[in-house]
Amino acid sequence: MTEEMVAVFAGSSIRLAAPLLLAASGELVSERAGVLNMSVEGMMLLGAFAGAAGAWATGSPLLGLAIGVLAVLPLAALQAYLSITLRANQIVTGIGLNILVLGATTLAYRLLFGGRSRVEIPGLGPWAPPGLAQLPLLGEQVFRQTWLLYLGLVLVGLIAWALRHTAWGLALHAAGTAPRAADQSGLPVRRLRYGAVMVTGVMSALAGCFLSIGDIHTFTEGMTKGVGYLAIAAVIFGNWKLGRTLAACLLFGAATALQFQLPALGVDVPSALLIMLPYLLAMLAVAGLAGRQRAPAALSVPYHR
Amino acid sequence: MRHALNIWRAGMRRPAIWISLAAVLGAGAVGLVLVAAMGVPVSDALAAFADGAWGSPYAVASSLNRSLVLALVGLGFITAQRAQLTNVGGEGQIAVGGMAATAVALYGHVATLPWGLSFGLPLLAAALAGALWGGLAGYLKAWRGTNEVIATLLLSFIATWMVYGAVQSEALLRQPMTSAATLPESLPIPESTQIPLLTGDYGMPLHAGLLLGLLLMAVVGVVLRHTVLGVQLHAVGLNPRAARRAGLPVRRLVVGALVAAGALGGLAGACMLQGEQYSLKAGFSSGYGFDGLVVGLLARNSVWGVLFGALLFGFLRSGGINLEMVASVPTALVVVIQGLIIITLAGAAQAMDRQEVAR
Amino acid sequence: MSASSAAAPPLAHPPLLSLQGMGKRFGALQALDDVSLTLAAGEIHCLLGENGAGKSTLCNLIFGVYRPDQGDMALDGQPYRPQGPAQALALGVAMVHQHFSLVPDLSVVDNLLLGQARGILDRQGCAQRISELSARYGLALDPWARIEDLSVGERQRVEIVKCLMREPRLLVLDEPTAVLLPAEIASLLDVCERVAAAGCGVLLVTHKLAEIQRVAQRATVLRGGRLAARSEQPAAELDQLVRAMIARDLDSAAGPAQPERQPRVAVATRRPPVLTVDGLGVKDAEGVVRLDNFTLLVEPGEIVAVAGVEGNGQSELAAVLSGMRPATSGRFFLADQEMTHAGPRALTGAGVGVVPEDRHAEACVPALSVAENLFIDRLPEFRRFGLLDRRALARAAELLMQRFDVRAAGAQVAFGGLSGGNQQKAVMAREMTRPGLRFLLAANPTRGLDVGAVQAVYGHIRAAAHGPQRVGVLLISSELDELLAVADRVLVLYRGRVMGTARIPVADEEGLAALRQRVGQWMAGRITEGAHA
Amino acid sequence: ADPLRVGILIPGSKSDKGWMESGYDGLVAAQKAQGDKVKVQMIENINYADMEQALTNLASKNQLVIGVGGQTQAAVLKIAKRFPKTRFSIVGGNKGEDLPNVAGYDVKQAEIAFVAGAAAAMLSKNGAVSYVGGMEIPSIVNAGKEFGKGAAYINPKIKYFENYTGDFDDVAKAKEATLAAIAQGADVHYHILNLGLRGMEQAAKEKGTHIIGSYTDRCGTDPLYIAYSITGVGYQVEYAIGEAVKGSWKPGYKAFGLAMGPKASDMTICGATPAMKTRIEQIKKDIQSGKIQVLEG
Ligand SMILES: Nc1ncnc2c1ncn2[C@@H]1O[C@H](COP(=O)(O)OP(=O)(O)OP(=O)(O)O)[C@@H](O)[C@H]1O
Ligand SMILES: Nc1ncnc2c1ncn2[C@@H]1O[C@H](COP(=O)(O)OP(=O)(O)OP(=O)(O)O)[C@@H](O)[C@H]1O
Ligand SMILES: [Mg+2]
Ligand SMILES: [Mg+2]
Repeated sequence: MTEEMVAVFAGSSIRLAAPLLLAASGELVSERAGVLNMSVEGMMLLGAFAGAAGAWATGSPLLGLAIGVLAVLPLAALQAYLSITLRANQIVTGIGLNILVLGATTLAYRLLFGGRSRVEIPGLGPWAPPGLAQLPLLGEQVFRQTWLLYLGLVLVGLIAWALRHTAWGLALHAAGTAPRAADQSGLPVRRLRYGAVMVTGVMSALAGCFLSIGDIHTFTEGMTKGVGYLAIAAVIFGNWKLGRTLAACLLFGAATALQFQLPALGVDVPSALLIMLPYLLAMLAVAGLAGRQRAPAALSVPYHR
Repeated sequence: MRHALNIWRAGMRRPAIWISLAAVLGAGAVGLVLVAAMGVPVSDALAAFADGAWGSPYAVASSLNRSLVLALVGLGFITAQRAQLTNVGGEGQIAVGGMAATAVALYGHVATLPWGLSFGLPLLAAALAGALWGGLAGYLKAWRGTNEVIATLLLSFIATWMVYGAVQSEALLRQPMTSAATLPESLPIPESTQIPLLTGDYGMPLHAGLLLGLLLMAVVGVVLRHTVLGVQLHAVGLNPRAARRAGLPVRRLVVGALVAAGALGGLAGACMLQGEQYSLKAGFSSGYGFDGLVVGLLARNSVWGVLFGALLFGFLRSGGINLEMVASVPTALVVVIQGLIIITLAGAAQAMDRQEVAR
Repeated sequence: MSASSAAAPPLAHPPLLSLQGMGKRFGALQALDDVSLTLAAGEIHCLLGENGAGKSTLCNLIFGVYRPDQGDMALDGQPYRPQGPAQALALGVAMVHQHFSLVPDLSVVDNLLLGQARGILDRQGCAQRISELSARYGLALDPWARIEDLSVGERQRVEIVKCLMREPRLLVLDEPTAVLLPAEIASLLDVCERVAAAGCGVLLVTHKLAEIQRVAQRATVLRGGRLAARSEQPAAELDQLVRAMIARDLDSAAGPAQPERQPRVAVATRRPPVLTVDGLGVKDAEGVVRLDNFTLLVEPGEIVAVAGVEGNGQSELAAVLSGMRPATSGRFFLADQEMTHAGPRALTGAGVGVVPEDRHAEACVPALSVAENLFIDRLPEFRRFGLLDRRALARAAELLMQRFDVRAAGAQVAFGGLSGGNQQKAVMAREMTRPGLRFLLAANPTRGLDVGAVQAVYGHIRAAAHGPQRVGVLLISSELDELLAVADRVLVLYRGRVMGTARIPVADEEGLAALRQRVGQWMAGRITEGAHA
Repeated sequence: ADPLRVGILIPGSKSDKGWMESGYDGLVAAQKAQGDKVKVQMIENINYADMEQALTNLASKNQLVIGVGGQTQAAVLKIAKRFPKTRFSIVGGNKGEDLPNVAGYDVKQAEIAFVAGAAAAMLSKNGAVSYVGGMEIPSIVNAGKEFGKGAAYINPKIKYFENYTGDFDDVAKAKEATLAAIAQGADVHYHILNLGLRGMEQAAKEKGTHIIGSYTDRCGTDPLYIAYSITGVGYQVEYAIGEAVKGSWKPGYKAFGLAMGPKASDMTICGATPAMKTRIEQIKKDIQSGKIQVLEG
């Protein structure tokens, strides 16, 4: 394996991990608050679609990104309303919303782009942090990425800090592990959970936009293809800790990237095996390596006084 | 019989049924509005839908066969759910079930066996394979504390790619390569290993798996509601520590619940393969495991719920196919309606529960 | 003393809190009905009543957890209708709940910051305040300890400090002393008095008459959700209060429940012990020794008490003997059969009954019915044609509920809806009626029970031990008085070690007093002569 | 006369920018050409489990049923027996069971892939080319193999990389697969992808490499594409409908490919030098004459 290949592998892993990472850290926030958002998948898809449609309609990828995020907020609010106020089963509503979004974006895509399948969608540009950009090999292959990736990293860092050092983070934790105690300490449990779901919405929208206007500058029907579910897997795998969740995302990204490196190296492995590699690794990890998982005690339990 | 009638009457008094009906009709109405917005006459759309869903003996049979698969997966889901285990692995259980059924039907020398063993043994193999797949998640849950949602989900992805791999290799299930163009599929299974058609006529290809499905539905219903095992599963799910303290075999029950769910999923796979498709292809499970999961979720722990949900989704999809063909309404619309039904039912669930408790 | 539900007598200045005609219904159950009460600033007001009388419900109405169906509340003369705890807290009302309301996997500091802090957390500053408050009220606390790792008593302290940090005008305490040791109780009552002296109103729910005697300035008694009595000088009217509470006379008059002692039935032939514990040891995940070389014989019909400050190895002992946790060393036998590695199922099958310490987590499935909970491990007995015969189950459950005085709307209601005390009684009922019961392990079986129920429970225990079954009993409790009253032998655990054991003298007041002295010393970790009998 | 009733099943999305869309384009072209003479029912996005039912619905209401893609073959063969009066055409069909009412049109993607490989080798500056396929089904795998052989035919020392993403429509994977090949030096890419092609485009755009397009000649519309291989999926749809309207529809296996002329199969290098053109034409002839042997599919 040449050095260049290693660099490409690293770059590829990061790119494949990026949408997972954005979505997973968003999902982590709401799971920590006790809401299991199976709808990350749908939120990502809607974000991807609205971002692409917005960028196409306005000609500006930045506006597209803003539109993508704005479009997901009502969906997140709906998820929150269903699972927090109506106390609906969170897995059901999540899957229902995913199905709804899949149908709706497909229909809308046909309406908007139906006859123009070769339309160009403006995308976000790449950027490399000064300094790092000059590194040989790595500068080009690893650090030159859509700037959204860097924004995402900053946001993830911010989330990590807020979870640990702010009253909001503490309140969120309480809402997820001991909502009754939180309530009796005068915290607005439901409002906290609403807020957490909205954060998930924003992060998932960013993840979706990363897929559509960030990485490949196009939208395709149902393009998330289970990335949202994998993000949830990463959260569980990460044992509801941000650092480990990020590591899980990178692992999934690397396992997927390996699928393209091995054939390029001339290693002959059945491609079915290569394609299932990320899932296989994840399975092995949750089965043993990751140890016993300890979910927030009130995860997916609606709170009612 | 009188008993059944009483259950039915009690059921009809439940507001849950009316709320569900309203949700379905409401979602359907939204769908029709969308149809109208697309410029398609509503009556045409309705006619096309009805024709596709139940317009001919063939349509009815196809819808019912599909409902059967969804019902089996849904049954598995509520079985595990009784122990508070969320089995999202239906798709993978179908996949391994299909592989096992194919393997036994083609290479298990069962084709000439008498008394229905020729198709019964592959069915059994599928159930065992599904049970193994579900049990794996159960084992991990009971002994290693692995979250079953993620385990079953990952096992689903793995199993579907296993099918992909199995039909790629002649050493596994691929048919012999007679030319470079031989498709990556298994050989068609022998006729005697196919599940017999109830009518004996391909014009109405309703197969005998339906009877098995109804039987299993009754069994699961009774076990979950009216047996010691049902209460024990429930207790284990609600408070595993207390259940262990009380001396219940917690781990065995956890594994057992997922084994049963997996077996039902495996049977669903066998029904798809031996009842309809007759040869194994990559992607043969077609997302039915996930649809069945939704049926199970919406059933809210009731076998009747599974029955109605499976019928609803089975006929909905059949109608949707025709809707697009005849009235040029994209099938995506049916997907939207499906999503709306799920969301409204889920949203109304709390209200339904309240009503039931207040009774 | 008045027993009417008419408006309370007017006070000199407007009361801090006044409740008028409060009512609350849960489904078919009228938990509270037309209850009125006033409480002045600086007053300590005791709220009494049997298990399920509605005390917690009333407290929860005041704290905004529930909304009343009827009635008006006023705080400082202003109408008071809290929409939730948040609003109650904002108006200066704080509450310590009967069941803990802390976040177990957070540190003490974080729990105290919860709901109080804004923006960026100042953990150091908070730790500082904790030290100040601890010093002021004599409530020692390690700010950085995790709640999970604290003993029940320490947790209760955290709850109280959490309330005090908010400097409330009205402090509601729902059975705060149920889990405390005598010394801790004394310091808690001191805190109450100090807080009250500073002008705060205190509403104290308790079952312990000694506490009423010590601190109560006024008292209100509930029975079946209705106002049963009110007293302006409760210390002097304890008898009447108790009578109002249970609407019948108690055998012994005032003072803590004193189950009468019966001389032990002489054992003609020494029978082999039911339980033999040989050098049992438990280390926790960090390798700290929690239980060290524990050795014990329990004879048939013998009641052995394990005393000690909570957190000195009792829970580990109970967990090992009930099969919930493996011992790291040593062995134990049931009669001749080694049970060291048996799971809970094997043990219950062999005739071991267990009343666990944490009954919410280990003893019940709240969402299942009372009947199902009562027979959770014996359901196969109710099998008919392979199906569960729910009618027979309910009948059996109702009989059992009657025998053990479990009060509920029926055998089919959810276990979780029972009041704390009735849940405890139900667990007792199940464990004591296990077929082939040979050995009973009971941890704090009377915690949270009203005086009448406490007697009943000890009656049952004694009947099991001294009756034909001759059950051996290991009784773990921190209620020293009760232990001495009911047990034949007492041993004291301190830091996982047996500090001493002694036979409890019968009908010898002086000897008992001396023993109490000695046990108290053992509990505090002081070795006196006569250890290791 | 009554219009000819045609039912068409597109298993994937009709706007997938690839095979399915190409088939759909053919349908649109046929409708335009035939006007009132045909009446069309179409259904898309059908998975295996629903395929039989969709085909049965189409077969019971139409005189000609077209399945776009080899994945419809098994189901078509099954249904065709029950509807002996309906004609069935499989676009991308292979040799197999012969039924009196089923026609299989072999698009011969492998054939043109060989030519594309040759073109790629001529166009590559680094001496390295790559191929990304979706599913590992014979037509796709064989095309990959032939692409590699075609490249080696021109330049025996050429480096060739191939990858199968398992999914014609996964954009991100197609992009990463292409990037991995680029890192190995590949500068001309060929593919059989649908929606996934967008990922390949993105990778090529970022790294300044080039793509050989498929299905339709669009030279001059996008500098990213330096050549196009034409696979007449749409042409075959048109052909089936045209034959049926004329009344000359015939059952049986029919190889399309180069033998059926440039509408069925062709190779265009955008801005090709005369030398290149001659070379390509020569290769096409050699394939047709059997001098160069290519795989089926
Ligand atoms: N935290 C725990 N949760 C669940 N099981 C535990 C735990 N810790 C230990 N165990 C193990 O559980 C095992 C089973 O206990 P138990 O006797 O209740 O089950 P059982 O009835 O024997 O069930 P099975 O037949 O499935 O083992 C014991 O061997 C014990 O070591
Ligand atoms: N959330 C609830 N749902 C249904 N019933 C309830 C609920 N809370 C309390 N009850 C019922 O209301 C009655 C009063 O309960 P409450 O908890 O106020 O009793 P308590 O006086 O605090 O008893 P204890 O001394 O046992 O704690 C009981 O019969 C109890 O079963
Ligand atoms: Mg109480
Ligand atoms: Mg065991």
